[in-house]
Amino acid sequence: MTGVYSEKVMEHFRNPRNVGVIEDADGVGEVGNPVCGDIMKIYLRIENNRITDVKFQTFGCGAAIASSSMATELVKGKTLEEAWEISNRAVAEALEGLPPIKMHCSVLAEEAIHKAINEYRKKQGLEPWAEEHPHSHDDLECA
Amino acid sequence: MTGVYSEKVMEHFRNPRNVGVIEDADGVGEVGNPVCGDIMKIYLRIENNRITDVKFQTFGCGAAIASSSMATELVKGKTLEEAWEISNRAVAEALEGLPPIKMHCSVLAEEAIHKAINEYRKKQGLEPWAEEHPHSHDDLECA
Amino acid sequence: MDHAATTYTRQDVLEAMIPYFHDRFGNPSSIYQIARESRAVVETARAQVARALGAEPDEIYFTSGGSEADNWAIKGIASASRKKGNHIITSRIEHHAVLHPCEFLEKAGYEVTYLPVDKYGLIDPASLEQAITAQTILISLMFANNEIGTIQPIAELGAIAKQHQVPFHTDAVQVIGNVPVDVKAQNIDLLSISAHKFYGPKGVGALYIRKGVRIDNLIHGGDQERKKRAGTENIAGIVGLGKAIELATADIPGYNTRLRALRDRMWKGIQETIPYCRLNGHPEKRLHGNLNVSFEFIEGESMLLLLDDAGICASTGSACTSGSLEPSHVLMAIGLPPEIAHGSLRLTLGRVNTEEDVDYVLEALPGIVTRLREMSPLYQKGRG
Amino acid sequence: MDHAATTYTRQDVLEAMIPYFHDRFGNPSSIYQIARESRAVVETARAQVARALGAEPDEIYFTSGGSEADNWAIKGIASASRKKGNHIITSRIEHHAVLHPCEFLEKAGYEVTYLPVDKYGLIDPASLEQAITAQTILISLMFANNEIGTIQPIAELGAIAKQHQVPFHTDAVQVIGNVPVDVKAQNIDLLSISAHKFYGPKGVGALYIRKGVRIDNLIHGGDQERKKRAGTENIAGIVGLGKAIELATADIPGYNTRLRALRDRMWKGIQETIPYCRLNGHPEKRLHGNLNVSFEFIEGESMLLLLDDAGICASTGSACTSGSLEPSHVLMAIGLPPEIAHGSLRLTLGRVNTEEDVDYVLEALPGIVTRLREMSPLYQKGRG
Ligand SMILES: Cc1ncc(COP(=O)(O)O)c(C=O)c1O
Ligand SMILES: Cc1ncc(COP(=O)(O)O)c(C=O)c1O
Repeated sequence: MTGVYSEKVMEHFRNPRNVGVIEDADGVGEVGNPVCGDIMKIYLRIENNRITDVKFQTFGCGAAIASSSMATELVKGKTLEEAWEISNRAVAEALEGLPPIKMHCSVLAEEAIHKAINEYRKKQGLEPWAEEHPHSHDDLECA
Repeated sequence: MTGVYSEKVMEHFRNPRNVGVIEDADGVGEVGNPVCGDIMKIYLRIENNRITDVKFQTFGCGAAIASSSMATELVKGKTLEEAWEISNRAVAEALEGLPPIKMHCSVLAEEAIHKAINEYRKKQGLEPWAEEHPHSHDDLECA
Repeated sequence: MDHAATTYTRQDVLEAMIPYFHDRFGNPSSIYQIARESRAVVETARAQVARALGAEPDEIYFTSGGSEADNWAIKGIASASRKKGNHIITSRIEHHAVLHPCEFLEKAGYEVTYLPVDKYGLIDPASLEQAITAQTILISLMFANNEIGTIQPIAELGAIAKQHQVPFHTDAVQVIGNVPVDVKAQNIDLLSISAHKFYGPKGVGALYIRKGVRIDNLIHGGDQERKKRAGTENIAGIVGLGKAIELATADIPGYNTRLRALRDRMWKGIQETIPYCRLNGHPEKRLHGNLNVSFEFIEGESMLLLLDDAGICASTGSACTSGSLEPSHVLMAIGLPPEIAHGSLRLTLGRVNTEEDVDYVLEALPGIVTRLREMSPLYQKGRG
Repeated sequence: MDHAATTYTRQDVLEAMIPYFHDRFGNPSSIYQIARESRAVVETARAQVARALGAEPDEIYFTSGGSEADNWAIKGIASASRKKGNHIITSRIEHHAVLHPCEFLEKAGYEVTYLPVDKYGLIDPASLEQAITAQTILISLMFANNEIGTIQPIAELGAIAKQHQVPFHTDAVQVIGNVPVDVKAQNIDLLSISAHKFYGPKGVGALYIRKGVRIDNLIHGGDQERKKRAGTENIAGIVGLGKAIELATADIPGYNTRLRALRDRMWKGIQETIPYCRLNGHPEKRLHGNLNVSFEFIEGESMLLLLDDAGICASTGSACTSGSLEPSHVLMAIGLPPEIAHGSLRLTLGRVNTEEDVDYVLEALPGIVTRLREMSPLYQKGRG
């Protein structure tokens, strides 16, 4: 299973970027569920509608950790609109692919980012954005 | 199957004793059935109630040929009473054993001898002897 | 001269296998690296098998041999299609690995039609067409027969199955390396093979299952073989199978030309030196390495023993080597009288055989036949 | 450190096997001689297995591995006893090679009771006694568990089955070489083994079937294995199995003393250096080479990957390596919360392991656990 991880996944797993916590983050998103063996928590620092810092904490498999790392890299410096558009496919592609049964890890990463953005929007008194293409549960393994 | 033949069986199969026909035999017994792949025909020359010569012809497997050969050896020179008493077990033992599914070959040999003796007795106007322990069909494979 | 029974494992195949007995040894440091490598060699073998059959790699499932593949195809389809129907069509000349599962299913309430064959061992496609009912859930007809070598019109039979939308299984255990296989062109939905029939190791085979065919597992458990066949993979065996099928199918025409010349030489020589013999199986539509001849008035096992003494391996359809009451069901199905069936000899040629081998048989055989005929009470009668 | 998953084939075992790939080669002269020799080596292996299990040789049947043996035992007894009843008893912690056949039979109308286990993974004999009904046709309870190593009171469970005259099968795949087996004294009617768990080759195993037990074939066909298991014998594999079981059972106490010392050293070292961890399985009644530990707040697969980077092979009960939604059914059955189950690590020691290996793991593991915990959102919460 895990033997089919790409080099890129292994590299991000071994040297995850942006691990940690942002105290008093502007937006925090936690998704997943310990029952399923995956929890992802994303912390955003947002300034002028732009993500200026991002950290993550993940309980999960190699793909979950690598997806978190890659997702944080992808959103860093982006406007919220740009960050919102980063799909799980984009995360998986940036990782040079994920095994089919691990695709849900990239979904979690997308969802955690979305959740953190919407948490920020709510705190700002803004309407949360709607998930445009909610992920079908075929994509998801316990996620 | 055949790899488990004893040396003695192989020896009698390779060099069968008493192969052939006795013209104008005093008693002839043919048993078996081509459908089953075994036919044994025994020819007896009988002088003064004693088997002075014996020949056989056999269509059959290695065990059938070896059993015929051994049976003819065992009866040669015996009185008819003595020859009658030679059981299939005696033939099999003299061959240092037969594989279980080949025991029927020794039964055929016993039966062929019995049949030849009774044929002689009938020709002499005597009552044929009764099979004392007719072989159960458990012993027999298509025989 | 008994290559249809089993072949030795080629040296080059064995050499390819050896490292995989040690797969965790010599490099115990890395489960993932090792797992990746094992997976890679298994997938290489799967691709080799797929290529040889004209299938996709993910349509190939490794098994422990031809018998498991046949059992899986038959019982797996039967149980997966139970609600659709309970009728299976096969033939009278199948290998026991097909017949016995069918008989087992009969006891469980399935109905089985055993198609007859003609005197050459050929199945009439019209008889298949007629046998199909609304209840038919499986057709299993062998590609080439292991005893008499007859090759069926498999594409035509498959087309009939396809037209009636009934899954079509074929036992191709005798075929690999001898007849080109193309599961798509030949309309085959499931196909069984076994490595030790083409110079691979014993105890490994494969079942091709066309994508979309519904089949239950025969061996349930772990997730191996995409959850369709449980059990830790016999990696060395699978590597051997892959290598062997690649080598065996590299030059089928060349191999056949060689075998056919040898076989024709053998048959010609036998006919010239031994009276009262007849060829079993089809004169043309047969495996090129297969010669099956009945020698009248004598019995097969005794022939085998004397041939063995002369250093020649062969096989027979006589009951005497099987432990059953009857001679070969295949020879009976082509209409041989039992006493003739008992006198059949199968010589199957393979890679190592040469003209010298053939000539050696031709030297030994007439004497053996004569010797046994002279012992036989049927001989004088028979030749009248 | 992952010997419960599979072992390499010992060099001495492999050497014993090699000649039998060529069994017709080097001596093509004599089919009967060769057949006799092949038969002889298969029978030698059968005797070796019988001796190791306290069985008679004609109670041993070779299979393609543990999964086939389990499937055969369960489906073969179920179908042979259909008229007697339809109830099967097994446990919640069986290997999938037992559980999945049971689930398959449930779909076919059988009823299956899955006995619970206590927090150590032990089956309560009283619960077995209670579960037996007039319909019960089979009890299948594993001898020792592959994940947590717990060894069941097999003789006692077998005695209950015997008293109720229900055939008793046990999956002993993890047991050979680790616990003495005596099928008679332990009241076992059927027992599965697999060679690659005790330094034999992959793709070969055996099922012990006590004389008199009625069982249908799983693989029907040729007359091999006294007509109970069709398929040309995997002679080299069988030779390897025989040799391997003989070597593995030659000195079980000595082997265990070594493994136990290593395992105790490992567990002591882990406890001393890593907080928030717990032993899974029974503290005493467990396979001596087995250590199964849950590390809270982290997930098993990521541990495995980092261990792999350090050159250490291990295994986990986390769902992430299995492709299913749930963590190990065994860890769930002993009552672990799922998030703890996800953090389990199984280290299984074998022949080649030394104190240095253990110390090396003890050096690497604490750092790995710390690193992952520091990444984990559960950690700060958890240690609160
Ligand atoms: C307890 C148990 N049963 C059955 C099996 C299946 O054995 P195999 O992989 O040889 O089919 C295994 C190992 O995978 C096992 O650990
Ligand atoms: C036509 C045919 N089918 C099936 C089999 C069974 O194959 P295996 O012995 O590998 O199980 C054989 C050979 O024995 C065969 O010739």
